[in-house]
Amino acid sequence: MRYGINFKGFCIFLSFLFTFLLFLAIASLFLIPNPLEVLNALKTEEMIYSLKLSIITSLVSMIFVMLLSVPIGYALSRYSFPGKSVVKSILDLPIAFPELVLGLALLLLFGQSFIGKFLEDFGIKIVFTKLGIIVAQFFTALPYAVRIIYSTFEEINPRYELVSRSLGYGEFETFFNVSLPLAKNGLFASTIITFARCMGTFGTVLILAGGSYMYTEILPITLYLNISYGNMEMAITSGILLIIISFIAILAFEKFEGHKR
Amino acid sequence: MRYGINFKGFCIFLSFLFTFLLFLAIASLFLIPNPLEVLNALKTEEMIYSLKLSIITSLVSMIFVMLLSVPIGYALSRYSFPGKSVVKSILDLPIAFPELVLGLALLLLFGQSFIGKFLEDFGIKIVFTKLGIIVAQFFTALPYAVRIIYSTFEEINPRYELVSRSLGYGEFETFFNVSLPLAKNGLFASTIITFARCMGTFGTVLILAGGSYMYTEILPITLYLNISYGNMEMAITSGILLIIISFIAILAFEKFEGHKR
Amino acid sequence: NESQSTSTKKPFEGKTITVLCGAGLMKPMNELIQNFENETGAKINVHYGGSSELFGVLATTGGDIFIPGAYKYTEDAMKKGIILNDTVKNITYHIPVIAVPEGNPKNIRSLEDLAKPNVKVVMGDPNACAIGKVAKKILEKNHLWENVSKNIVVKTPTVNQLLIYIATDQADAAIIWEDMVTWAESKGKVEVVEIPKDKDIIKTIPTAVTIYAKKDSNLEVAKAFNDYISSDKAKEIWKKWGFIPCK
Amino acid sequence: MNFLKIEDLSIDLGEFKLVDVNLEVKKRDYLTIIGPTGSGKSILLETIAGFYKPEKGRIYLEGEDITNLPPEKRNMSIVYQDYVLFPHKTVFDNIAYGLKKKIKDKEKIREEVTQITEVLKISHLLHRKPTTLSGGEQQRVALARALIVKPKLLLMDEPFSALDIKTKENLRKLVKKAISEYETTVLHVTHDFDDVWSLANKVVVMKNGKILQEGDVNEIFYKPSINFVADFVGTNVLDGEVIGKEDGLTKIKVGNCVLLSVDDGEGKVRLSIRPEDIIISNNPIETSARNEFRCKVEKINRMGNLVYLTLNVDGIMLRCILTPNALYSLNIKEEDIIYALIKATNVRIIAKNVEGECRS
Amino acid sequence: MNFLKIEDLSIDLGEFKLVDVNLEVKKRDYLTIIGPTGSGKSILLETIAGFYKPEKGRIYLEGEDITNLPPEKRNMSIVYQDYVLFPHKTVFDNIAYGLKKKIKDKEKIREEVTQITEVLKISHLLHRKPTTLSGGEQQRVALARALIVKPKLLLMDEPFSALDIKTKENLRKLVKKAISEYETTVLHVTHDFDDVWSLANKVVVMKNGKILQEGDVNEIFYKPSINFVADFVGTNVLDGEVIGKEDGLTKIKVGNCVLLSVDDGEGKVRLSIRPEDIIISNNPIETSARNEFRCKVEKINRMGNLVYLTLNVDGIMLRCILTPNALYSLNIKEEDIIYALIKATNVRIIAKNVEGECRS
Ligand SMILES: Nc1ncnc2c1ncn2[C@@H]1O[C@H](COP(=O)(O)OP(=O)(O)OP(=O)(O)O)[C@@H](O)[C@H]1O
Ligand SMILES: Nc1ncnc2c1ncn2[C@@H]1O[C@H](COP(=O)(O)OP(=O)(O)OP(=O)(O)O)[C@@H](O)[C@H]1O
Ligand code: MOO
Ligand SMILES: [Mg+2]
Ligand SMILES: [Mg+2]
Repeated sequence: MRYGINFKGFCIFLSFLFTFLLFLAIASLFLIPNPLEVLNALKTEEMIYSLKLSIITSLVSMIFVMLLSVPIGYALSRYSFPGKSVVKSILDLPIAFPELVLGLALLLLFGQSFIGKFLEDFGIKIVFTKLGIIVAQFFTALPYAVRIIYSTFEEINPRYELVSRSLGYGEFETFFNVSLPLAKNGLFASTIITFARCMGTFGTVLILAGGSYMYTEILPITLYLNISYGNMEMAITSGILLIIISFIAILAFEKFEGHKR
Repeated sequence: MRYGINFKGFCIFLSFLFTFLLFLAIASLFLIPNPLEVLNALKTEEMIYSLKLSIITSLVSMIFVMLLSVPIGYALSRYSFPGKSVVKSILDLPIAFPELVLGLALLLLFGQSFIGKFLEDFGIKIVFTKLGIIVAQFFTALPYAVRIIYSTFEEINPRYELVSRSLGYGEFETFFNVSLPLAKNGLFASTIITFARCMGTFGTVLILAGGSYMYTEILPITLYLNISYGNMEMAITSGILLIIISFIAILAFEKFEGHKR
Repeated sequence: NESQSTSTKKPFEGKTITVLCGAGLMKPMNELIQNFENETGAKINVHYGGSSELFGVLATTGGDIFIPGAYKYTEDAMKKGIILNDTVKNITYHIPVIAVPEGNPKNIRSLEDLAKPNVKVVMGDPNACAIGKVAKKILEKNHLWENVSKNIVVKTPTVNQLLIYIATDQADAAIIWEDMVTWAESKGKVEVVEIPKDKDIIKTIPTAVTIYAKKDSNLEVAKAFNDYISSDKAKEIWKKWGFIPCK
Repeated sequence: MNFLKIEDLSIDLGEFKLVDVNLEVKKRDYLTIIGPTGSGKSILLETIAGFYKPEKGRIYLEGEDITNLPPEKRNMSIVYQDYVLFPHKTVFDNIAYGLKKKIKDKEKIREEVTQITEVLKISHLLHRKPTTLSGGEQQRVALARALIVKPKLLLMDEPFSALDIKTKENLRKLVKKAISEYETTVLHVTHDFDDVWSLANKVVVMKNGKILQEGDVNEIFYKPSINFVADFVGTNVLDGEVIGKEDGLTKIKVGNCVLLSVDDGEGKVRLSIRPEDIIISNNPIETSARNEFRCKVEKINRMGNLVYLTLNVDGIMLRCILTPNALYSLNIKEEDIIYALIKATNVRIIAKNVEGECRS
Repeated sequence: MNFLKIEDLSIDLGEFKLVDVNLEVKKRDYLTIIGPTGSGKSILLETIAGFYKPEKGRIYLEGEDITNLPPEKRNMSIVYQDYVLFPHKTVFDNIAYGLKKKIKDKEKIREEVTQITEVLKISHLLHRKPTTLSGGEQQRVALARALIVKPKLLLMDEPFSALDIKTKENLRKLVKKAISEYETTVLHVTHDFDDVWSLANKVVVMKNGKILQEGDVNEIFYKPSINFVADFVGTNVLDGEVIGKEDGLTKIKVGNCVLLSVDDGEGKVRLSIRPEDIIISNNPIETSARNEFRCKVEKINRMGNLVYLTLNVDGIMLRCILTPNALYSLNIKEEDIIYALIKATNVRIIAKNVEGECRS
């Protein structure tokens, strides 16, 4: 009995310890600025612009990431095709990139390359534009989502899918009606990670979208810009805003997840 | 039938499309520098130092992350305690931080705060040291690992654990013998993500450990420092090195995972 | 006191100070630090970074010596009262030049050429980084700001981006610090177009001791280091790495 | 002292409740738990094993209160209805799992596993992973895993349901041998009355989370205490009234007939007569069987290797079981008139002072 | 034309192989598949449903080659041994799932679900998630899900194994009714011979991935073609030699006895006699049954509501089944001498020209 309680206690203790450390670290950010100035900073046009742009681009990127990582994760888990483990490794790879490198790689891909030129002919400009923010966030977050969703699908017994198909549903419908809902936990995890990752993407966006004041300015860039301006209040405020928004979003997700079970 | 093939084809097509795009992006990085100079850059003392330090710190951080995220993920999934969804949200939160912000927060926590002083009294210095690299990587990667492992444990039927316990194994032993091996897929996913994330951590390390030449210099920092004084060859070389090492590590993991099933 | 009682023992043995230094100064700074350590026995922790990152670190948790990429940051820090004002010293000149991609496809020869149609110019954000502010002033001084503005495709918060964009052909020209492009130029990634002295605005890179040195009782070492890197002896090293030391 | 004692055990799972379960089991008892599907049998087992924490009530094992003891201290093994084999371990490791905790000698473990798997005929599967096994194979592996540790109390939830008759019979023999050898006490949930007849000395009938009746096998099958149990175990239930005594036997009037029973009773009573205890003949016979009735064969149903007759005794319907050979030698067809004989010892009074139906 | 035709079907799963399975099923056939555990019954069903791709062989449904058709085009429902209910859907949605694909009218769907769940007695569970259901409840939900779409071919893998006898009987009736109403053809894997007797018109016996025998119910149980099947279905198997004819019946010498059979044969033959077809009497009787033997009761085993006698007929051992009532009225004890009667129609020649044992 003692043994058991100790293990449980140990695990919960660790959870609280790290939550506490993180909380302290985050809280100390909140203590730097003067609350009044934070309020003022919040009201600036720049901050409002940046906040809006951050949320919108993150949501859009999140949607695209989820739309794409689900079929990719499914294909990697259910079908076998030559070169699969290389494909999996390449898809995982950008996780290991400092954002600067990923940004650079995307810049080369969508900049003056044939792909970039091709897209530009269709009026699609990625480099130094808002679209670039989304592309940057998308490529930064996609690998995480794919990896998580892949390993979730691996856990699902294919017999569920067979039953659905023998009841008349095609592969595609079965995927929607059965595989996807069964992957719920993994989808939640990857949605949370994707959204959070998109909110926090900095270096990739900076290189690909440029980081222009009040144009491609998302919260992490506001933060950096304001540090550069020597405007610490404003910088920390955008950091705090980022934290609060993310916290609310994540908490909402977590509550929603808790509800569904 | 056609329908089925289309869905399968569609999923596989998407996988290949994105693999191809990423591959192109990565490949174009390889085309920037002159191969001879890459070789020369590889042989410099700085590059070798940075490479070694990157691999060592990433491995150490990965081990610590896994050691901690497993009990934390387990506690979050198996036990209920007050404030659980807040704890979960706080643990997810750093994913949303630009590395710069996380670095600042950790700097505040381990720098001049009472915790920093307390640790320093024991001779443990984190700020601007190699230990700082590990701490930075650890806090950057931990949230991903916790989230993935948590959602993996959620999928495991607790009856397996009961059977193990009724066969005489305590909670702790059951965890090792049953819960952990059953969580294999999720553990793989989080190990890969953790290692890759540690390899790529830049901003957090830069702020907490400082980008000291040949001291706290890991590959992303080599890259940054060299761009800063215009040495593109050396910068890209460290990027390429980072990519190659990560690719080999991930491929090895993937192969190993494939083997185990 | 003790450290001076034995002549063989180096004066600052066992002391450690932290230097926050612009990443662009890395090469000469590494050499200088090595020399200083050998002479004095002090241990120098150097933390390279972009000027604004360094400023952020300094403002939140400190550091003993502050050497940003441009005087502006030292000025900001002085306003915050975290610099010992009497220790501020200029080390080297910081010279803006025009950088163009390899082969100079748009044939940029002068500042005026930046205003030609179809030239894509990337600029530092005048509010965000020192090079941006200087570039704007140079253009204003030459009455080109309005016309060049139309050609600016992006204003970047960091100077590194300018180099990256030029080196990867994303833009046709940028105004950037000369010392940043020496390496890239020698590798044929970019070409440099000098700005005539009369049209240019030359800046300086300063060093200063911070109030944190006082707090950590590292003042003595910090001051010694501060003096050392701006000394005549150090100037040779700065020159060696392509910088032009201040008189 | 009772080996296992359950006192007022209650559990609330929202839609379903276990209500005030009381149970006493002696050492070496073999208790089968029967009841319709969804009656709470599995939940009762899992609660005893320590999976659910009861809201109320206590569980004692050998006099010790184990209500709050963790599962690993209870010395019980559980065989699950859906096997719950460890998918990441080979069959060998699944079976050896519990043993490895107790003894360290690898040779000894291998020996014991080899022994039990040979008896269960699964020794050719030892290197396989459970996911590739057939239903019956998995069930035997689960059984081996539970038996090998020689638990004090063995909890089995329909352990033979996925097996063919031959294997089932063999396993019954094996379990019987094993438990008598190791002095194991067994709680066995089953839907197969053959399990009850061939293994159990005690039976518990559950419905809707309650224990309806508890007793030895004959009690349950011959003297079901309420209609539901009677119906469930398939006996004939008749309502009648005691009208006197005759030679020490109780005289009971049912409809227009009079039945004699060895059981005592008075007033309105309810009777149970098992269908396999009704003896059929073509002509009236003088025997020691005191109850003899002339009746009409209403219906003949062939079911497997048995024949079910529905007999009409002056308006009272009785179910009766025969083998095809008996049917043949009696040469009975539907609508025939035959004679049914019921021994007074087989007419059991299962309820006294009955008012109307006592459906549970 | 055959409704379902399987030709030379082979599958290799490494450790296990299905080898050259040939099977023909007519429309409205009810085929039960029996065989020891691990014989490949479930895999055969899953292959027909389209889960495994065969290595060799073809499957035809109504003349059309469906070997490469995806499962959703096959018009079959499968009821799994371990239910495989969708854990994320309520019971209602699980059942309505297949229907929703076919009809859009919500009212109609609700009606049909209500109807089938009332019959299956699971209408109180409609709003629940399957994870909280008992084994039997899950099984009925799985059954409802498969039945409601009225498939052309219904594949059931031990669909009643987790049910109590009462529920099982009710479900058999229901399935019988449903299939005759919808003209469904059924393949039903079972371990319960009662399923075979009460539902099937055809039986297939499998072992080690091969089909050993196929035929109608009586053929399998009365004329098992090889010893394994005989043993598996529990019949008596005797080896003898034809010594001539008498009144159109074949005279067979078994040991020291002579048996008469309606079947033709010559030379060495093997006979099957079902234990429930042996008629017992205390005294020799003159009947139409031409085989009468004096024998000794070696052993009496009570098993459930049946009694198994082992009879010694001049050294030949015969198993015989009685009900307790018959045992009582005959008043038989072990070691008694009795008379066994076997009709010539119940002595079946199951193999001709036998040399030694033909163990499969
Ligand atoms: N977690 C739960 N929440 C709500 N109801 C539950 C839960 N688990 C089980 N039940 C319900 O409790 C009842 C009893 O379940 P249990 O599994 O004990 O039945 P059982 O007697 O074993 O039946 P079977 O013979 O079919 O296995 C069932 O009606 C089931 O639906
Ligand atoms: N993926 C697989 N790889 C190897 N062997 C397998 C695989 N799946 C099943 N088997 C083996 O095939 C054999 C037949 O399995 P199947 O499930 O068809 O048996 P079954 O006849 O249904 O038995 P039961 O009556 O016990 O359910 C078993 O011995 C099983 O171990
Ligand atoms: O030297 Mo800086 O890097 O101007 O910002
Ligand atoms: Mg149950
Ligand atoms: Mg099976």
